[in-house]
Amino acid sequence: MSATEREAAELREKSRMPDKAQLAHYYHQMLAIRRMEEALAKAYALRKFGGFLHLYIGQEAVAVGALATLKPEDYVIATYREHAHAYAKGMTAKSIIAELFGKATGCSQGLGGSMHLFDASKNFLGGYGIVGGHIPLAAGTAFASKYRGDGRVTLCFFGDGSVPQGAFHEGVALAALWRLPVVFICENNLYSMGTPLYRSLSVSDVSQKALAYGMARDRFDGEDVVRVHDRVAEAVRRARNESLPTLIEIRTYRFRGHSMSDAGLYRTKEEVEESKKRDPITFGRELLVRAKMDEKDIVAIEDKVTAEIEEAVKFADESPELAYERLAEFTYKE
Amino acid sequence: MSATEREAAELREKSRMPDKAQLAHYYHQMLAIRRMEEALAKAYALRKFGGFLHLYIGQEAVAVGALATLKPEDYVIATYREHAHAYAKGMTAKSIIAELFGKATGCSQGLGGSMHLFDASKNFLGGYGIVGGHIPLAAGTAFASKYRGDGRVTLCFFGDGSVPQGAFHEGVALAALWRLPVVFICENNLYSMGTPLYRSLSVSDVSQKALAYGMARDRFDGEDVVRVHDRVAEAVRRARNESLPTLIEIRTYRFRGHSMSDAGLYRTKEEVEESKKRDPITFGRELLVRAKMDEKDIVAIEDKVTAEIEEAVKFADESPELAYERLAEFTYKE
Amino acid sequence: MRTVAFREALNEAIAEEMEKDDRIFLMGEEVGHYDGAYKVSKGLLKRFGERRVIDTPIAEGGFVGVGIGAAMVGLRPIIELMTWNFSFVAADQLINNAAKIRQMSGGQFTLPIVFRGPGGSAHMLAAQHSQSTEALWAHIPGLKVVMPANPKDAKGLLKSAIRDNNPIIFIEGEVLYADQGEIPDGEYSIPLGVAEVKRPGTDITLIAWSKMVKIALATADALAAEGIEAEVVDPRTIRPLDEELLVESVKKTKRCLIIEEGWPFNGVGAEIAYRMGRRCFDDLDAPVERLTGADMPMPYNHHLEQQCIPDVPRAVTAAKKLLYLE
Amino acid sequence: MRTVAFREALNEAIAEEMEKDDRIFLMGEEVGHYDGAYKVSKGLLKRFGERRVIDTPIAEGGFVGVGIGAAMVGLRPIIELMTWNFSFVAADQLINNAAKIRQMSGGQFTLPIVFRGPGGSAHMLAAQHSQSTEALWAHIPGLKVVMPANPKDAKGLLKSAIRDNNPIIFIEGEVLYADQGEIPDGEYSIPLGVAEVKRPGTDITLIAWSKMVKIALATADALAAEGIEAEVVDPRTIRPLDEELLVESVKKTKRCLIIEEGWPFNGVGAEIAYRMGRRCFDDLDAPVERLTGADMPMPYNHHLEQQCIPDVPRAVTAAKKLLYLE
Ligand SMILES: Cc1ncc(C[n+]2csc(CCOP(=O)(O)OP(=O)(O)O)c2C)c(N)n1
Ligand SMILES: Cc1ncc(C[n+]2csc(CCOP(=O)(O)OP(=O)(O)O)c2C)c(N)n1
Ligand SMILES: [Mg+2]
Ligand SMILES: [Mg+2]
Repeated sequence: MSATEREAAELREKSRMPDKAQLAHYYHQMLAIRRMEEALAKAYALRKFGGFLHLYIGQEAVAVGALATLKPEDYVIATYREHAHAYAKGMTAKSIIAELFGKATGCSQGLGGSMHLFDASKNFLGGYGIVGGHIPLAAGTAFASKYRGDGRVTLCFFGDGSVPQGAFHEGVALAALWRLPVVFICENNLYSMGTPLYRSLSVSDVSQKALAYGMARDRFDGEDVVRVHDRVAEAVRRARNESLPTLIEIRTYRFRGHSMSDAGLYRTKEEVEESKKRDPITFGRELLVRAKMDEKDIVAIEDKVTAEIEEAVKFADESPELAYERLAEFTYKE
Repeated sequence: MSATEREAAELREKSRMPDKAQLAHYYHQMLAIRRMEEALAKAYALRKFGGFLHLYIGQEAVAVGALATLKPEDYVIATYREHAHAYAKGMTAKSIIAELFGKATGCSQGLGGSMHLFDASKNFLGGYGIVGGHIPLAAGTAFASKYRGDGRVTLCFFGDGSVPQGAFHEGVALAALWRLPVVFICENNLYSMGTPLYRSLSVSDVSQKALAYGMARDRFDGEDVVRVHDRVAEAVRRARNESLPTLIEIRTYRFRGHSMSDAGLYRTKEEVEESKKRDPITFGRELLVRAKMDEKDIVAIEDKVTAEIEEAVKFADESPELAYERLAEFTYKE
Repeated sequence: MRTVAFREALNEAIAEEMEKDDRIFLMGEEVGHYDGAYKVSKGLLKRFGERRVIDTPIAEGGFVGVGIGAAMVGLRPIIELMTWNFSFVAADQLINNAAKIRQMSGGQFTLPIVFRGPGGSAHMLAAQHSQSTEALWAHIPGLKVVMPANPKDAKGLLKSAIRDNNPIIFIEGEVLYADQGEIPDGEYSIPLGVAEVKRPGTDITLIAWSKMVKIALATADALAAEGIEAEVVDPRTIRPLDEELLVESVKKTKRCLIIEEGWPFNGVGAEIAYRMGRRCFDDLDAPVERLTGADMPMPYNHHLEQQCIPDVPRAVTAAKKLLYLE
Repeated sequence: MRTVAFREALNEAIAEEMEKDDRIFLMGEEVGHYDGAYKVSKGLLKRFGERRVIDTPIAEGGFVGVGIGAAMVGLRPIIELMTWNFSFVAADQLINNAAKIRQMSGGQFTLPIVFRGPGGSAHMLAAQHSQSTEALWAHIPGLKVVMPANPKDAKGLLKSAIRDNNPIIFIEGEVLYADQGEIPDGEYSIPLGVAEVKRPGTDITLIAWSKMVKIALATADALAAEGIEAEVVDPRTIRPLDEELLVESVKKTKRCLIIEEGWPFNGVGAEIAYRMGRRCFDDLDAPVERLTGADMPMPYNHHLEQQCIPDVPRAVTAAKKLLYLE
């Protein structure tokens, strides 16, 4: 590399590095998601609610970095492991925690729960419980955007486990065929429940699937929120400007079990501990330090997050439940 | 190319060229399939039977060449366009035509019809009417072979139209993951009903799908029965000896409509006529001529075929139908 | 009044609604360039263009899902299944997404979407291509199930279905497409959930829908020749079911025969029979009876096939048995 | 007699049959290395090895199809669906292949295959994870549907299912897995299609299966405290249905309440009610009644959820109403 080349690269790197406010925003979001889920885990242990609870802890940089590329009118759709995506799309911890507590003030009025967060006003199109089943829906919202010419982009999140599903194939293939403005993001955390990648996919590189569809692809590690943002931004740009889909594989790791009932015997303690060295939140804080944010300003963010989550839990605790009499109206629209 | 190289190539070419008896066998089979289907078309026009009738005319070299690679104990499974595969697997024109006539002497006792030919004794595992739905079954029979270590190979035929189906993806992916002894043969006749390939697949090279599964692949034109045999033989060998699946795309063309009710307005007359210049049966006869078979021996084959089909039609005509009272026993096994 | 074929009536309904509302599009296999496998969409591609009449690959789960996604964000898709036999590959989309998204989202997302296509047996199409699926879909809360019996109902009901804000399963009898019938000249629609007395009578109620209405009417004719006045009631919409009109008829005639093409076990007729048995317990002079399709996969052979589908002779016999005349 | 949990009873059935017959294998998501999502297959991988206990990717349509193909050529697969909620992505395989191949092939291929897994609601799993699917599968000729209510039935019925030569839908109540119950010490099996009187009585018949049997028994207890003797009959196999034993009971008690967790429209209870209404027309003192799950997708909120599932107080009320006591 020549001196000028190096200089240019550094410049690029710098211009790529977001400003302090943006980094603070990332940090706030990632930390709020982490604290929110920790609060949820605690409440679950106290039996404040039941059902499945799938924590996103360890993967926060993916949702936060990816969703930072979007405009408010863009669509996001995700799996049952979607607390983070909901929050990063602008939904409040209040409406999310209240939903998990089954309250009428929850984003889905307590009817959806952890796996089915929805917010029409934020264009968050929901969390879905059938592995792969929401992928064709993402092609559908992107189809609608193209149909209307509204310039919106759809971001669709799913796990490595949904790649073997027929719905993945059909949804992605239609998006490629019809050149729909959608970005498919596979959060490859190396396991689907207790099944390691090599027992569910014959080719471990998920992004390679894009070759079969003649689709743009990308693949990278997801612990750096800035990297996630920049790489996803490229795909979002491709969707928005060229109406072309992209398949992105982001390698990540969940620190906790698949759900609260998972003993996690399929991974070694060492593997999990090793992965924690790449904690996206530690890294996010490090970025603030590197950007020379004062320690006390960082702590201020952290305090704000603590207060935000505490307040949200209180709000959820004190919220009412929906009356059974009102239920029927949710099945059919008059 | 040096002289020795050229000599070696010629030798290879020669050793590749089957003997006269084998060529005669191919020609017999292809012609019998053609005549059988022509007889069926005629009977259909005379309303001797109803339902859908999907003719294979134009594609005969594929089924005949491919199935010639198999041992009797190997499994074959196909779509609703499967008269040829049934015949080439050793089923008689009698049992096939009788089936289409709905007779008790038909291979499926008149319960399956054109789309559901079955013959357990020939290891012909059926024709299926749901596009793509039989592909996982092929993975299943191959799974059974591997489970038992019986050394059998499964050949699975399907059209280009089934590639977008989820069942294709799931069946092929499992075969790749579990290294099953199966050969997936996509008979790409460029259309699924009235839909040309480019409106159903974003990548016109179907064999490219194999990349996504890390699977061996092949792709070639299917009008030459010898080529089909040799290339499929390679995949069968891979399945039998290495227990590895292959995805083969064979380019072909159906001379007739999708089914009898199809007016075929989506293809130009020129295109259809042009394709008939690559009639596998003309080519099969040509191979006999080149192999210096006497014209009268060739005609003898043709006469034999005519007699075979006439006799089969007569047999089917005169066969009885199943009694309604016996039907229930076919729903459940006691 | 004009006389049109069943398929034309459907075509008119789609065209008229598409004309008025750009949010409506038609999507499915062969709906465009091929003019529809059963020609229901004939001319629509030419008229509305490729943006609004969209040919799909053979991927029902995929494009049913695309329709659901599009409906969530405000479009009003009409999704054609080439036949309902192929809907099972999209069952998860219909059951777990279409039927549930409104409820799971706390009412935030409604799904104005019609899934339509031919259903029931035709002629020697064998087991995989001869299925009546209404009983399955009607089991699912969140879905509505509509099954017109003649051109007038077909057009009127399809218009209501397209304007409805819920996912609709619209099943067209495959053998009805060529049927001719009178339809009103101007704009009209028929509300969902409203049954119709197709022929008034006093002695026995025959309940039938879709192509079985023809069997019921012919049965009524045959019975009339013997002095028995059968009332033929067509629910038209399976779900929501117009229970009141059915009850009214059965309370009047005191006898009820349900004629349905589908399989018996947990069929639509079971639900109707249960409801009639319950609501008309003190009125019935005989138990509610059902004449259903045979309890087996459809055989290919034509004679066997015909014996698996309710027909007039068997319906007449069943009716007479109910009247203790046989 | 030994006391074992429902899941252990199932585990024993699988293990004992696998021990005897090498053609049997167990396949599904997490059945092997994870010991089963609900631990039904605990220890089986260790005992039988990876050849016979096979973990799959999340591709139900794919591995259900693999099972069908393997069964066609002589193996005897047990396919675990992690829950029946996920079976809809495999609906086409179950309906169009498993149920029809025997008939379409003119009886040449039989399918000795068991599809099993947990069904019904559990606790705040919301709409996509709380479904009773028995009504759907029982509609399909070619399939059998089995739903044990206690450990003894679970083991005995699963053994029969594994030995049966037809495709079996075997649905295990998700909330029953931890239930303890006595089972015979030695080898035994319970034939499919045979109902059982779970508690004899004279005044009213309560028909219930799977987890609803517990509700029915508790209801009978509550009624007994008021001097009403309810007979609880568990069909155990939904299809084929032991109609005779149900009829016998209803003819005796003259009153029938069906308690089912599933949705009402075309539910299994509709079929049973129709049959009882027909067979016991002259015996019934009141119309057959049903207490079913609410006609809506399951809500997440716990209190709402509980109100959507039949419970003892509502069953008692319904029973008394039938006895004209309320
Ligand atoms: C069709 C279907 N099959 C099975 C399940 C059960 N299940 C829920 S999550 C899960 C694992 C999914 O793993 P992955 O897609 O990698 O996502 P992750 O949980 O790692 O985020 C399974 C098997 C389901 N929900 N849907
Ligand atoms: C799931 C499903 N959808 C639709 C159909 C209707 N259909 C039957 S054949 C066919 C076209 C299939 O084309 P292709 O796979 O290329 O096979 P080819 O007919 O060319 O041999 C269609 C759409 C079906 N049988 N199954
Ligand atoms: Mg994962
Ligand atoms: Mg084709």
